[in-house]
Amino acid sequence: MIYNIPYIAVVGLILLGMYALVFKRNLIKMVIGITLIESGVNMFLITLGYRKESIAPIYTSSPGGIMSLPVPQALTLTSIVIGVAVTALMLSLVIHIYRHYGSLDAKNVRRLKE
Amino acid sequence: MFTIETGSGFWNPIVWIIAIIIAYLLIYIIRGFGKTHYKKGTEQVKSFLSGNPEYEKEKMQVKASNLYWGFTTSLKGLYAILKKMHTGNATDYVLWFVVILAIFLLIEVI
Amino acid sequence: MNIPEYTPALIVAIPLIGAFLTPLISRVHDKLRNIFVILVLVINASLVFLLAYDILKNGIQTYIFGARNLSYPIVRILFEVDAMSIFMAIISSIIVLVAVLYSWSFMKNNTGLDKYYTLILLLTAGILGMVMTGDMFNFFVFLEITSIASCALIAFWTSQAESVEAGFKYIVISAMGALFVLFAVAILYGQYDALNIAQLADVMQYTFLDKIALVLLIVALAMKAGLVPMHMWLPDSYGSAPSTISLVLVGATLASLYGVLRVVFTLYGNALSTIANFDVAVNVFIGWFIIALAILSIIVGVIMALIQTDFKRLIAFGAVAEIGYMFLGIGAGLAAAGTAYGNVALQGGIFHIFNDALDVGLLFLVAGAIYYATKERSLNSMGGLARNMKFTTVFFIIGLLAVAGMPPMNGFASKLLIYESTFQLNPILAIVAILCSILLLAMFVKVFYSAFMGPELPKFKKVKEVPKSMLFAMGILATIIVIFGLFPEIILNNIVQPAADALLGYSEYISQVVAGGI
Amino acid sequence: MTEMSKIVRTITNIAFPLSMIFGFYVIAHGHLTPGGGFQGGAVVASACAMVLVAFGSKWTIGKIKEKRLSVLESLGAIGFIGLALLGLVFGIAFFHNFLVGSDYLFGIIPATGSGLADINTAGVLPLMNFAVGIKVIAGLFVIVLVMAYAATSYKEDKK
Repeated sequence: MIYNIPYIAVVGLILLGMYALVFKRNLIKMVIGITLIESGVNMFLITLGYRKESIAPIYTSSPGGIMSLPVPQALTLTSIVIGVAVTALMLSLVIHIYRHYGSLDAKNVRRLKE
Repeated sequence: MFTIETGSGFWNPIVWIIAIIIAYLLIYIIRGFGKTHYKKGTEQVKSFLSGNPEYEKEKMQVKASNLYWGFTTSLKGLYAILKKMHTGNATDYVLWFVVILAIFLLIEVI
Repeated sequence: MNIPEYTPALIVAIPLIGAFLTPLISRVHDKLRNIFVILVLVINASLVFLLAYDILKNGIQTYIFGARNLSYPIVRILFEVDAMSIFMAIISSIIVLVAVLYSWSFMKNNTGLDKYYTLILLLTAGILGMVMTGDMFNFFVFLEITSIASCALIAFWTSQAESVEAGFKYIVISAMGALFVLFAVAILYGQYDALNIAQLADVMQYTFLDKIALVLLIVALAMKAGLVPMHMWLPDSYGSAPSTISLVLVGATLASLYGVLRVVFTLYGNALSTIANFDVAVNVFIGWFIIALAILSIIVGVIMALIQTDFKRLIAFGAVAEIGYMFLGIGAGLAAAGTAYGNVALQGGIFHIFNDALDVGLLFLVAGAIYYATKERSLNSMGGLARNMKFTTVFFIIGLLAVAGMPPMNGFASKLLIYESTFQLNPILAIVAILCSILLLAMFVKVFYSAFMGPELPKFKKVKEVPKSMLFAMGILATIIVIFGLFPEIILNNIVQPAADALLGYSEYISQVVAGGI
Repeated sequence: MTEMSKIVRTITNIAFPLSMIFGFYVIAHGHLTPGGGFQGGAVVASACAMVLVAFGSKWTIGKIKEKRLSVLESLGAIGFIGLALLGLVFGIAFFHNFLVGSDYLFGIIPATGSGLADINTAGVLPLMNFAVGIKVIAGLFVIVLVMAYAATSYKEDKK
């Protein structure tokens, strides 16, 4: 059971992110929702690479013993880097939207419809 | 080189082009039977609007949103639904994704 | 003729290097930068064509990054280019080249063009990487590169509120979609300890988790391809971006469509064809689900397009309908996998990918030309433009006939394949498809009438034909459309048929990487 | 953003060099310890962001031109891909690590297993880390700088 807690947290984070995306109308909160989903997925990747009682995969003066898998950590790093770019882009667009519309409510930001 | 087989039929653009050329020839021949006493710059050229005076040319242009008026009016109910669907709200876009994901999961997993 | 084995890597590396050299060259001279970008893309396109020639002759090419041979277990990133990948690469390299030629005059008066060209080259690298990679995680990375670059390009005219809004909607949708793709990749990785598509396909068991991963991948990628009812971002972003970007975005959308194809036919190809659920095979389920959404796309696309007044938004809804046709062909190919007409449907769907990119792309360029000449977006305030813009009118007629599937343009050839094969699957599908094709024609006739026909409006008296570079770019697309329409068999047999065979022959794809696989 | 109080500015002056050094340490030891180009670059960029917060965006944009940072970012990216291409030229494949085992820079192959680290290892990886580090420093800093400047100028426009 105790080993399932990270997976429960993953699902919880993703659901929370989806909740923020679907039900929150503030654009900043939508950005937060995306980052929540992202952290959920990253956590899932990290959890996949962990083995019981393993140490970080660094050879430099390591105490020995089994190491956790480094590949998911590399994947997570890549995903974090991409996430930074996406978040920065979204926030700068939010700044522009606020300039044009004077509001951050998704209900008001819909000149394009029908 | 030109023919594609579809399994139950075929398509050849050259045959089609020959048919079009023949059709245009026929049209040209039929046009030759037409009346020849057409004169430019007389009353003949003016359009007939049940005796009403003709508007300026710019006002005669039917605007794009008035085209297919009959079609859009008869499908008013459908358009009301579709317009309601396209809210333009970013959260609704995500909602549609979640809905389709849920439906597909149900179909696929069960 | 032998081409170097590292050509696949160069095809992605050259646009990347070009992208980062562009800001430096831009400081020297503006014209030099434009020439440089065009040169980079021409070199890249010729490499793509050389690689295509090689692949169609000698079969699948793999390229391993960082080493000569694969060591097991596979941790290296590799590119695996088969006929389908190179088919998509040809489409996107043509599209991007045309878009850049068109930008020369179209974007001339804008500032920040160094960033514009950098982003276009990045987008090219992303699209080409997406279609050529043989690694699921790498696919995700290129997907994100594509979405970030295209989002920044959609919002390029930041002074217009609509562009920024469309950019935000696009990035929300694509960031979320990409994260779900990553989630699915993680599920697959957790089960099979592999990221390589071929290796994953070899060991795929189709367990419960695999089903979830399949659903996540298909739905997320279908959303990025613009399938109804997840299409709403598409008219927004196509309609508000600069015309050249709309054209390149068509390529990005089609790359996502390629993702769906790759996942269904290659990654899950082995699993779907061997495992039957109840008494109906699983691929029939998925095929019919895709068909249902595709029919919905076609109907909603044309019906919504009929009432649009914004020129580019109208074309964008037309593009939604076109995407529906492609998915119809693909879904029919999946639902009737193994039969003769199933193969024809798949061929039709794949052929239509190329035709859609050309036709819709040409229409977007025409819309851009009208915007350039008149600064008008709304169809309501246009009229009589044919008098002053003769070439543009001709190009619009060609695009109109092609997109509506009128013979003898290229759109007809692919649509005929789809009609005839879906008729054998279920006649109703073919009837709906043909009816909607007529509506498509009707809606573009409306555009033709209201924009080009009618009396000359006084405010357009001084309108001139667009500059030569824009006409040249439109001319390229129009020429390809006419050639494809006149010689459909050559295209079908030489490019489309190998692509369809590559999709169906998943075992060959797998055996390239996994020695002794199925 | 406007200038903050003198206390904040003084502390920033003290903390800025330290965090810069730490960031460069993380970049330089990317092939030995956790971290690398991106992480170290993020540390350095956050140090720069601290200066931005303490001294205000107008002062900072007067000191550092946004265009220079863009050029730096391009150089970092070109360095990364250029190193990958050199792998093709000198080695056998794109991204091939051609420096490992050679007598030049970073060429030593360390013994397998746990032990003390040697910085003169790992071939092109440290060089790539430097390239990525430059790109990330410039990229992240330019994002923060432009955002802060845009927000400030918007406020002034409204006034």
